[in-house]
Amino acid sequence: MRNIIISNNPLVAEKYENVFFVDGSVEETLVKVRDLVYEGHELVSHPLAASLRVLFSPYRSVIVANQCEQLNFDHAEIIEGSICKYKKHMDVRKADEANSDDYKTVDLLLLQSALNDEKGKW
Amino acid sequence: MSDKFKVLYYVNQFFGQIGGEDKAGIEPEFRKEKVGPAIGFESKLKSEGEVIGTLICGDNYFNEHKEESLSFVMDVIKKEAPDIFVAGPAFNAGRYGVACAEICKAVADEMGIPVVTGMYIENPGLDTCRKEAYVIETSDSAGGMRKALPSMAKITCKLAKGLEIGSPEEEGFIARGMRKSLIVEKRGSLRAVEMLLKRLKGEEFETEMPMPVFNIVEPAAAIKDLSKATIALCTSGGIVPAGNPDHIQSASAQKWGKYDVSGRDALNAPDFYTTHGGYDPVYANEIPDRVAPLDILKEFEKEGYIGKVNNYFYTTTGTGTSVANAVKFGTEIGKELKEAGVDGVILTST
Amino acid sequence: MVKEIERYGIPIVHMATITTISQSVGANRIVPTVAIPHPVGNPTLKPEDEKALRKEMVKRALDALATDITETTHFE
Amino acid sequence: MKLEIGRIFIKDIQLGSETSVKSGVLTVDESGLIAKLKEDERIKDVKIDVARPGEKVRIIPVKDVIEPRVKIEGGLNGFPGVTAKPAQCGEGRTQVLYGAAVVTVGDIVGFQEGVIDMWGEGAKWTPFSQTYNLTVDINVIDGIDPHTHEEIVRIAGLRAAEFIGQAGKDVTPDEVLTFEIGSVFEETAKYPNLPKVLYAEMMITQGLLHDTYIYGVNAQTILPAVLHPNEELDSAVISGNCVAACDKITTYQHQNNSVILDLYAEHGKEINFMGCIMAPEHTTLAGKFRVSDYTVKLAKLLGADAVVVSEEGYGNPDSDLLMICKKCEKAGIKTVLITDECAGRDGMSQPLADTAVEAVAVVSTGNVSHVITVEPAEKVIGKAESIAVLAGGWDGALAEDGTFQCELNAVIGSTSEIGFHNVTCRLY
Repeated sequence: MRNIIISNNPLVAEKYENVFFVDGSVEETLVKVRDLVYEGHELVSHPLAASLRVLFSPYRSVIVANQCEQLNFDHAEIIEGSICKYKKHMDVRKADEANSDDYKTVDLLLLQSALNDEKGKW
Repeated sequence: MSDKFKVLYYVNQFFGQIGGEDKAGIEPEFRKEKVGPAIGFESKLKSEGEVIGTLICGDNYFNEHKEESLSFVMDVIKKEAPDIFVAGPAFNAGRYGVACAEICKAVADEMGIPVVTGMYIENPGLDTCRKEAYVIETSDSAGGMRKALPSMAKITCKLAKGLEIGSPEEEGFIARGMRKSLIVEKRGSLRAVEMLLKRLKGEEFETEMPMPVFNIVEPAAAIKDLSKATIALCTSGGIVPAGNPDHIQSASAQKWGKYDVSGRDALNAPDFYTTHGGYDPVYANEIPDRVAPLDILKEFEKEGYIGKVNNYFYTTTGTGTSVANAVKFGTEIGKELKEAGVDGVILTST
Repeated sequence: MVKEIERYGIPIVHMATITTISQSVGANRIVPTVAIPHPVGNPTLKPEDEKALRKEMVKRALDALATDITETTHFE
Repeated sequence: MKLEIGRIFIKDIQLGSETSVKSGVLTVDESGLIAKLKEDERIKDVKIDVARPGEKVRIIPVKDVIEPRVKIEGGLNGFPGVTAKPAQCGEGRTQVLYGAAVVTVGDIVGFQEGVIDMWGEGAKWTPFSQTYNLTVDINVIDGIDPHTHEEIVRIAGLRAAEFIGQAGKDVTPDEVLTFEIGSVFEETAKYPNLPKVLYAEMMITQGLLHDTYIYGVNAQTILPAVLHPNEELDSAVISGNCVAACDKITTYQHQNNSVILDLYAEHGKEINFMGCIMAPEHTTLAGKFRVSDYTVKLAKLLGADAVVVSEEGYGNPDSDLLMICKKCEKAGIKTVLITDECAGRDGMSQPLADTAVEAVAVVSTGNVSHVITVEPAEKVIGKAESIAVLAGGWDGALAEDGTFQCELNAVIGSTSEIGFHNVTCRLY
């Protein structure tokens, strides 16, 4: 298996096998991703989404490479920067629980799209 | 009752017309009248506001008894309930500037009213209050009073009446570091094309988002003779004594710790471990010297390669620690190291 | 933290794995290290080799402190 | 390529029984439009309404904004590759109902926000408070998956714009704009001494609610492609993303891309505007590397001296923007970037998490976290519940009288990174 999905989204954990499930917040998920990057796993997908509304999502899935290589500094900076950016937006914001099912679905669909995008390419 | 807004004014012993350096030790006092620059200041308010009183304190007294002075000042402000607070201008006077800055910051934080002061750009008090106060930029000496007061009065009127404050250039204050969103005449794409044309012609252009400049510190001079030098060990890798007695946070650290290692040969487990939340702690917990190499430094000390390892070892966690805290820690730790006569520092990060 | 300590005129050497970050926080003397979880160690080596490695790195750091520089320098 | 845009100035919209423009008043045949849209059997229900500048009306959640147009000469009417057969865009004559916009409203997921206020404080921050908006609120039948739902609403908006655009077919325009740029060789021969400039337009291309289409092709699947600027001005590019309210490029903004228009204005005077590179924003890092390399390669191949780069979205696209910037600058190609920023609610934070020393010329289109306070509306078009999502962002955001605070990121087009609006940030 080439990839591991780090996710706190139960829908993702149900659907895929190569998931490291984080029973916690998006921030904890990103911190787990950071730990793996520090251990030498490369990021496959970017830790953040491309829109602000989805940045407010209580669910997030990030793909990292399964194999452990030398620490990739660029990736370490990307994940550190992402955590900073995430915290900056979420510090005072309330979690949008009312729409959590929709957030789960969108996170899953965006993840699928990333996996498709990645398929058959290096 | 008048409908004028109420200003409370702060000056030091000199501008409070009590005396010069010899009077710098006087305790804070409050007078229900206008003293010194407050008089000129009020005349510039165009009868829209009035100065209801002047606080005066000696510069030395303030800096040596900060808490007492601040509490006196705050009590007066609470009682008098001004709409706005004005201090200085302090020009380039260091102690006066620090007093104005500390008071402005405290008033803004606790009372939530607007605060205005004036300083020379290099006044050491500036950084304390530039975010909280509107600091009018002044010349470096009291000769600039005539220019400073109208600007201070103008911005005071605007703040008191809740009017929109113009740009730092228009109002003459020192930029507070705030990114203000505003609507301008030209749309973004047109500004981009104009910037492009200037860049292509080699003309000067101004980016709308300056990249952060990391203000560089000149490298300190090298140690002349290692064998006589005292070397201190610091780490942001969160190595702490067993039990983490000072409760150093695993991430977003709020404090640092220092531990006497004069009697140790190494930071060996299980006496030490890492509290850092940002990396896999297994390796550090096995041998904490992998993060903070006290073992080797002590060997070099024995061998005479270095003079001495500093008695204290300093530690905090790097993860998610805000820049402001990192600066604070560095300043505090650096001060101790300086006082301890340390000649060089090894900082390890994870 | 690095800058603030150096501002007191005390030379400081930063031993860090992500040297780009080290540089961006203003370190002038930088010694690149092994890996984030064990900057001055390597658990895959035999204990005596690991210690030799650490000693070599710390020596490099000390020598960096004894070297006059005018700009950010990596001691590798 | 030569394109004429005939602008018919619209001064009001009325609902009626025919679709026409008379003395600047656009009348829309309401039942005819509904019937047209309901030809798609998956659409259960359509509500048409009008929102005019100054009215105390709030539209929420906005999915897309489209300019109604009709092609009267050259090419095919509609949106080739989507609502019409594939055809070349960018030539002939297109008539535009200038000042009117079709605004699709439709919640595909519950957390959409995207607000347009037609009056007061809110109106200042969106360019679409200045257009006469025909709102099309679409409900789909049960059991439709989110992807299909998004597609239905996207295409219904385009069809509505096409339907209404017909009103301009035989009207003499108030103004005719001509856009003409020949081949790069012709233009370079004409203007040998002018600097060659390209526009790299980044597009969100990451899956549901995060897609962009060129001639109907999902841009996630393309390598960066060169477009003649006229193609985009003539409806070749369509937005399929609807959750990045403040900085997404709506279809209307593609049709009127302000960077293209402002570069066009300097073509032959100060610059030689050679075209647009459409750069997809991938979510994978490999994709980001590939696209940035490819974009810079195209710029080098065309001999560009400078590139204007605009971003779409916020978060992972910031990486693409800086990658393109760094690689261009390294290749000796000067860049100007357009992006929004997050300086926190009080504006006191460092605006960027990603930084690059190469990014020396950046236009800021505003702080996405800037807080504005808006009054309650007299009329809400769309889904009133979405206001709760918008107003419930943090404690104390909603006051008792219904006034609430929201961040600019909820307002359509407020911090448009193609510089469509007039917002910026300054150091105070």
